[in-house]
Amino acid sequence: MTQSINHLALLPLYAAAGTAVLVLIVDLAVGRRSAIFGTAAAGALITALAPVVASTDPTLCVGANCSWAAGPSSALIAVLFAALTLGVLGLSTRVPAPPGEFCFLLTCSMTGGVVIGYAGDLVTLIVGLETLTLPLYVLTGLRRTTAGASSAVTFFLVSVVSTAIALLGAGLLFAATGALHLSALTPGAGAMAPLASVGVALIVIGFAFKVAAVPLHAWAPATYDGAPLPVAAYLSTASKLGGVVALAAITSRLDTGPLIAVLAVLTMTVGNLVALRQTRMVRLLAWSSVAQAGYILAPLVAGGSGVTAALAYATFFVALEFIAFAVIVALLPPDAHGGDIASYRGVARRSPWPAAAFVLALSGLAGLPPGLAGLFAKVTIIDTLINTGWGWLAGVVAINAVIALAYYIRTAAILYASPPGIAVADLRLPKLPIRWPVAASLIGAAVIAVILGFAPQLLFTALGYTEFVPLLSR
Amino acid sequence: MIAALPGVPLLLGLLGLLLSPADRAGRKRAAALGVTGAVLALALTVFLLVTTDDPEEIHLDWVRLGDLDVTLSFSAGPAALYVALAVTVVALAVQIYSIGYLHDDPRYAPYAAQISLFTGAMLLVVTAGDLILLLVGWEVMGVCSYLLIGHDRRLHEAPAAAVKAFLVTRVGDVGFLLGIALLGWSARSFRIADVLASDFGATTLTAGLLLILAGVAGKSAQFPLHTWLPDAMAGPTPISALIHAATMVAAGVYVVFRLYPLFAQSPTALATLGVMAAVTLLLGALSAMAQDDLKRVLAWSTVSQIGYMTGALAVGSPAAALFHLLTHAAFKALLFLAAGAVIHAVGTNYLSRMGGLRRVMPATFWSFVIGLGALAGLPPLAGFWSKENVLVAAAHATEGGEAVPAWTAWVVWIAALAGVLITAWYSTRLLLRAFFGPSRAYGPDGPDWEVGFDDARYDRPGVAHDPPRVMRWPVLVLAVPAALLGLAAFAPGFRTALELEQPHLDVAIALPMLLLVTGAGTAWWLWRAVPGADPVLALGRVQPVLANAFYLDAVQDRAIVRPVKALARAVKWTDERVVDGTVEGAGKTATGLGTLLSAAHRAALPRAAVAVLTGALLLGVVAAIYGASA
Amino acid sequence: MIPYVIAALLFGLGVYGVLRRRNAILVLMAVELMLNAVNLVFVTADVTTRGATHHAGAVFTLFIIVLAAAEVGVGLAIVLQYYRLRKAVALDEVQLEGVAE
Amino acid sequence: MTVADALLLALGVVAVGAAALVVTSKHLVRAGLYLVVSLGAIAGLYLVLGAELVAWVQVLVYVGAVVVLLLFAVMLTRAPIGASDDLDRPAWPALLVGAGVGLGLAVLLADAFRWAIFPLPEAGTAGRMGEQIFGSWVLPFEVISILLLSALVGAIVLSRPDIKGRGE
Amino acid sequence: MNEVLIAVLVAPALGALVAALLPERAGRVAALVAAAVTFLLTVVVALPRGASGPIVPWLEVDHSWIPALDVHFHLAVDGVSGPLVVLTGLLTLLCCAYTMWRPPSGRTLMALLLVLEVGILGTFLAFDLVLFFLFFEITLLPMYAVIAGWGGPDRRRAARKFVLYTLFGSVLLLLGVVTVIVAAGTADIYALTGGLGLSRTTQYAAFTLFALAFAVKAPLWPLHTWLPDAHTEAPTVGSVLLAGVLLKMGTYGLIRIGVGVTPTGAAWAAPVLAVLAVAAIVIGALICLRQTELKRLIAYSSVGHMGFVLLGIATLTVTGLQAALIGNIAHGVITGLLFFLAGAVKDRTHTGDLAELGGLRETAPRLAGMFAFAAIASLGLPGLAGFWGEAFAVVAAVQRGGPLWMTLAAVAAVGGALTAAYFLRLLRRVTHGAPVPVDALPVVSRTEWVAWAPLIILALLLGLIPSLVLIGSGDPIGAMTEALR
Repeated sequence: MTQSINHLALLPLYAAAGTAVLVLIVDLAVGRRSAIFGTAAAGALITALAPVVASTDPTLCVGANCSWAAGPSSALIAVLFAALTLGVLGLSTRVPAPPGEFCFLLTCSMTGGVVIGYAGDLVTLIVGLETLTLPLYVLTGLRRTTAGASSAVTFFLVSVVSTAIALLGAGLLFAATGALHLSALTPGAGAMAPLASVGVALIVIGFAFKVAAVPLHAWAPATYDGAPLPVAAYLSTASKLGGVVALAAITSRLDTGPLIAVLAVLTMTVGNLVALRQTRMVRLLAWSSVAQAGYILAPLVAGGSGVTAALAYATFFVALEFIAFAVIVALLPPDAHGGDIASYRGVARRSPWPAAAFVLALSGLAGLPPGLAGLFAKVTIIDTLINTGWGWLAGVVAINAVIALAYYIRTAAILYASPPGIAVADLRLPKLPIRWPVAASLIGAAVIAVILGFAPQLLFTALGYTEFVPLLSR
Repeated sequence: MIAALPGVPLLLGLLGLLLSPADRAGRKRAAALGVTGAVLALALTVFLLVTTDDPEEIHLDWVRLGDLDVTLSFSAGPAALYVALAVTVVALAVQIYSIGYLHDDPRYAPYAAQISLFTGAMLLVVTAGDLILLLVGWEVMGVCSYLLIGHDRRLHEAPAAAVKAFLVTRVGDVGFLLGIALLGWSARSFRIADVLASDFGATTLTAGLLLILAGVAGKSAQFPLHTWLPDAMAGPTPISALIHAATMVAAGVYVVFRLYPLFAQSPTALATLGVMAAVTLLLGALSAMAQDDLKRVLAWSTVSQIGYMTGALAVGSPAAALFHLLTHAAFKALLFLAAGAVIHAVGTNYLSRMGGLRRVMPATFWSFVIGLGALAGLPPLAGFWSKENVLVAAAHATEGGEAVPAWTAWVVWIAALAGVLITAWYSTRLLLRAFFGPSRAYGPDGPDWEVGFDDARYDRPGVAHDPPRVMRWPVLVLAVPAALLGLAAFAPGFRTALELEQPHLDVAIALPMLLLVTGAGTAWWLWRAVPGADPVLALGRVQPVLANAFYLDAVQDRAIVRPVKALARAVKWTDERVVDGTVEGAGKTATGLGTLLSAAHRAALPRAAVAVLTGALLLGVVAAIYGASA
Repeated sequence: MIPYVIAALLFGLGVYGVLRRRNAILVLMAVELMLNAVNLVFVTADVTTRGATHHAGAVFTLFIIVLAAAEVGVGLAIVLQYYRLRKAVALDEVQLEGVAE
Repeated sequence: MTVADALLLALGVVAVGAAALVVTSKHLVRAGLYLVVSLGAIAGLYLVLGAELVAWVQVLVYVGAVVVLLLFAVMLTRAPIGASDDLDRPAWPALLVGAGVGLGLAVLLADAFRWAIFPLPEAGTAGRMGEQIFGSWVLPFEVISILLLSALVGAIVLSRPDIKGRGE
Repeated sequence: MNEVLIAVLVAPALGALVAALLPERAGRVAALVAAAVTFLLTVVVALPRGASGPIVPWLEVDHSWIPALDVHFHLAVDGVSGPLVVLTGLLTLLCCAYTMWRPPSGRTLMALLLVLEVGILGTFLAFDLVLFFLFFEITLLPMYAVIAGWGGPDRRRAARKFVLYTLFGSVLLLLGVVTVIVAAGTADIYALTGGLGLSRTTQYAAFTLFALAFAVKAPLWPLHTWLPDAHTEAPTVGSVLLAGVLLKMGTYGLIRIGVGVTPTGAAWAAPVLAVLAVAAIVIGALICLRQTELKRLIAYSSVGHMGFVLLGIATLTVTGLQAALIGNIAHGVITGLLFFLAGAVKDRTHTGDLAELGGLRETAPRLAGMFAFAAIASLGLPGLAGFWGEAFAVVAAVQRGGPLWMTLAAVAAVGGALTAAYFLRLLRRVTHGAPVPVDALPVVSRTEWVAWAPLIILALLLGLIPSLVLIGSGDPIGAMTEALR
């Protein structure tokens, strides 16, 4: 009973894994930094294109259940992972690591991400998720400082524990229903019902760790702050996206509404409230991304009908969050790391364009114009929540948006404020050259965010969401 | 054509406001504009009076709100035109008079413009054929009154008086607006012709009319909204003559006259009006007895005289009211302008600082004699005829059979008779104190010129003398109607215009004449008995009560002003502490929660592990229960 | 049923160990206990259920073992790096907030 | 109670008992050795349950590799060989949560399966398992190879202090 | 011709972009030109045209934009929105002209004003619920930037309060909008007008959300407390736009969406709304009586005036709604003027404390004259613009009849008297009294004339010819309230 393999369908996986291997070979054979980065970037680009041309037929099937099954959003997810990897590569001009290993680990992680999007069974899903995460432990620990090591330890331990929880959940679910393929997942029957529901809950909790949902979030700020900035950018975008996709795979098939609702409410509220009190830039972004995870989780309460919204929101979010991190990378002096928010005072005068991009990102994260992408993201999830009868959760999201604006706007305003005692007009800051890969990433991300802002339908179409369907009125 | 009557002065007034206030040329231009406006208005009025026999009417659509039409309607019957004539004549006199009176005032230009505006607004009230349009004129008058009262920058009580005048009338206007709204809505139209023709329910009608009466009381200084008028004397004297004696205060009377067909259907409204009139009449007269300020005597007498007009309306004789309105406009404008001349000459308002002016200011003295005589109702001066009409109408109404209840007529009649007595008394006192006896201008410490009591003057007055020509002529011109207007009652054209009855002198005039003589005689006797002393001292302990006008100002202050201020303070406190406090509190709570939560995260890794696993455990338990129940 | 209970107890002990232990290596050991408990569940489930695929639980177990091995490898590397920098392996000192650079 | 049950019970007692010692022992090295015992007992359980290959892999990978790694780590971090008192932190939260998880799961599973008797399946020999893995689970197998590779590279990057990033 | 609707949004947006990119001097000129062009376009847009039916707009464009969210780029203009559109164009132009010759950073400020204009115009023109919400939101951040960048000493706090409070309102709007869309299956405002197809409960829920959202923006007591802080700290042009048109988005929304889309809900909540509106009138006036800061006082007066507008809306009669419309415009013109003048007074005396002001009619007679004019217009003098809205809100309440509405009408009218009280107190403090020294600028500069004269003329003109505003509004409003009759 050998499985038939449709290699055309597996193209994205081949591209991603091939990139990783190729990077390793180039590192060994050539060893030049530019060659390695070039290879990785080209590979990521090809990986980004692969899902577009790949066949969407499922393959590696056992009966009706397939391990590799392209859903409506699989291609988009793969593209996103590849694009984020590309962007992070662009930001990584100053990463304190051997380039070969760095690029290899990053592309390995990308491979994991691509797999998650297509995974058709729990084994593949969890292995993919681990492939996404495991290289990140290493990348986080790349800064050989106490903070770096601490953050790696934190990330690693919490991650391992949550993996164990997820695995236990999978085990219980398997014990209760005997199913490992996503398409075969069913809620347990009879005496097995509690077992199955605990299993599902544990899987959700274990995956929720990846998106840094409260109460599984504590690692995130410390880890982001300790990791090199590009890695932090990757963690808060790609890693989070992986978690969302994995969660969506489960929640779209099994009813987890109340659990997700609890997680979502806790996540957005705690994230926003704590973010109010942050004084360091990276930590602020970290907490804000915790809160954003709450918004992403929210539409998942609606099960299958919420997946599109969650993925759409996640897409808007990663674009904007990436811009924010890219701006920090662009604005930083060579030896600083994140730094106090106060140290960004008046930066807009020195670097108007990155500052403008930062405003775009933060306003988008807050869900306000000019960050139209963020606005539509919020509209999308509120649309879905109300459409599926979760009005109260929409209310919580709305209130949280208000709290969130408080710190977003404070942070954005700092960039335009004058330092104490100096009039803005007299402010003379040294010009900082921005390296071209950083600039390219930033511009690319900003262009994407703007395009998505004005034409969000592009994204919705990619997610297979072409027409608004009111559910309640029926 | 009618529309131009208010339109021209309004336009010229607006133009005048644009003039630069400071420079010399601006002053000339301002004077020219002001006088031109008044002359044009007067010419138009005369032209209309002469040429039109039928009431001229104009209807233009103005604006439509929902199913309510507001129209630009003008209508001017002969009666309205006579009122307009009074207005324009007095306005012209005042404009000319002011050129001299304010000859060294740097803010003359806006002053003149505001008079023009006022004239236009008053003419608008007179000619308006739509309640909303009438309201426009009504309120613009109020604003002009406010601006002009507060004109004198050195008089520290002037701004307060201006505010008071506007606010008290505005309180009345609350009722006026509501009344108009009620009547207009019930009639589905604001056109006066439609409103008069429409059929109201008794309750609606009475409610609407009572509300309108509130506005009338405010504008015409009727009890209990009369308190502003004496204070309004802080304005320049020509303004007192025009606005606070001759025209604006009579506008209330005119409005009741205009809506009289409605009032005639509502005995309750008429009874209210009657009681109001009686109280005001006596209150004004009594208060006038004890004032030391020349202008305040005249102001209280105005209050009292308007009481006669409203009384006449209450007892069913709008014609008498209108007639008295016209004569009063003449003699009271005369009195004020003459008083202005006195004040201009001696530099003080206080009777206790005058005396003996008869010799140095003969023209002014004779003007005063005519004006006061008319005021007291001395035959054959104008006031005699018009007041006689009121008394006759009241006496007639006491016999019943009219719309108004007989008891109201009795009240009005008795009050009016008492008023004759008192008016004669204080008129005599005024004349004697100001023009007879020795001069009291020099106190023990030399000339007693007090800055701040001669409005509109920036240099010390010299020796008292008759006013310059530009001020004298208006006074003299006004003396003519003050003396002779009463005889117009014998002119048939005038009589039919006002629907006045043929005057007939019979025994009924004996009683008022007797009272008049008694009043004047008593005053004279008291003055003679103790030379140099104020006759009012004879009243003893009643005198301060009268001088303070029964302390109604204090009552108003305690009962309304202070509570409102206290309420405002409380509301502001609530708004800042409770309403805004809630908002700020919400923000603070969020920040506090954030601090708390971030403190909770300032911990070592194991705490995180505990949190993760505890969370998993709890959520797992919940899920188990949920799964079991599902 | 007996293996399930054993697995449950093992997992509980693992949790206890993770929370109780201060030494990073001991914590890793406790994590291994948790993973083994999971494995036991899977293997037992092969017996108690008849899934669509035979021996799926056992296969999953194999994957988990490999996964665990990989994680232990990387994890120990991280712990060792931490040790090199801090000369300690006590997790209490790993602060989540306010790390001074 | 069948023989299998008795075996399961006995091995289970050993596994749990050793595990308890792992998490309570005051000797670092001894804890490692107890772990070996516990894992070995679990391997025994796998055998009884018919998962032959899994049992052998367990012995090879866990006992052979993982534990050895752990013990090396103990040595590399220069941990004391004898008893040490600073290994633990206050017990009550751990006890509470640990007991809660353990007992909760036990109750849950026990409630689900009661005393149902299940026939033991045919033994999962290496051949059958291989068939399974390469028949049904090719994809995760491929992916996990990438995972292992990255773990390898990662461990090397972290462990070799001589590889320094150029940016620093 | 319909494309003018798009042009009217594109012109200021382009202007802002160009102004931001060009150097200071050229940027200002570009911004001013853009503002002028936009104003002309708004006039073109809002020229009354004969419409073929009661709810057929004068101009309309409709393109599908985001099918997944059922968002259409649907713009239209009719008699309800037309005057507001022109007012927006005018005030922005005046503010830009005012900023033109005032350093520093005028370019950025003007660019922000133009962005604000895009949002405001969009709000008035949008005929798709989501689009409306989007434009509603566009105004938030630019206004924040205007306050926080060019405001007074406590500007940050005030700006933050403004933006958070109003965002609170607009998220409620989003909830309401989505509730309606989900229930009705369309976001087209014209299709929804009359509340067709919405169940009673949906309407109640949606109207509650709408009312709260717009009440924050309008603002309606007790949701007003952001306004005084924002006005006190905002720069002159910020205050002018804020009071002049930004608040109108709230009342316009309440008419167009609150009443138009959910009439049953509106009818259900009308008494509450009316009571709050009257409370706002009286409370606003009382607070003004005790207020000691010039701009704060004017801000609180806005609370009172908007109370009249909301009272008009709450009556749900055509008269009341039309009164609300003209009240909107009048308040925009007059309060805009007042803020300009208050800014000028503060420029010259460097204080806004009423206790420290006085005698302006001697030191700066022109300014004092205009100030008095604006104050008198604001207190609702008949013949000036402010009268119609206030008087006819009262008339409309009388029209509703019954003890409640009669009481409300009476209290509102008393509130009108109180309004007079505090404005006269203000004039007494500022223009009368002992003079305080003023700066070297007692004369009114040409820039100021340019900015103020149109408003003065409009205040008079609208008072004399209210039909300018109301001419095309009867039919659409009639259609909105159709469901209530």
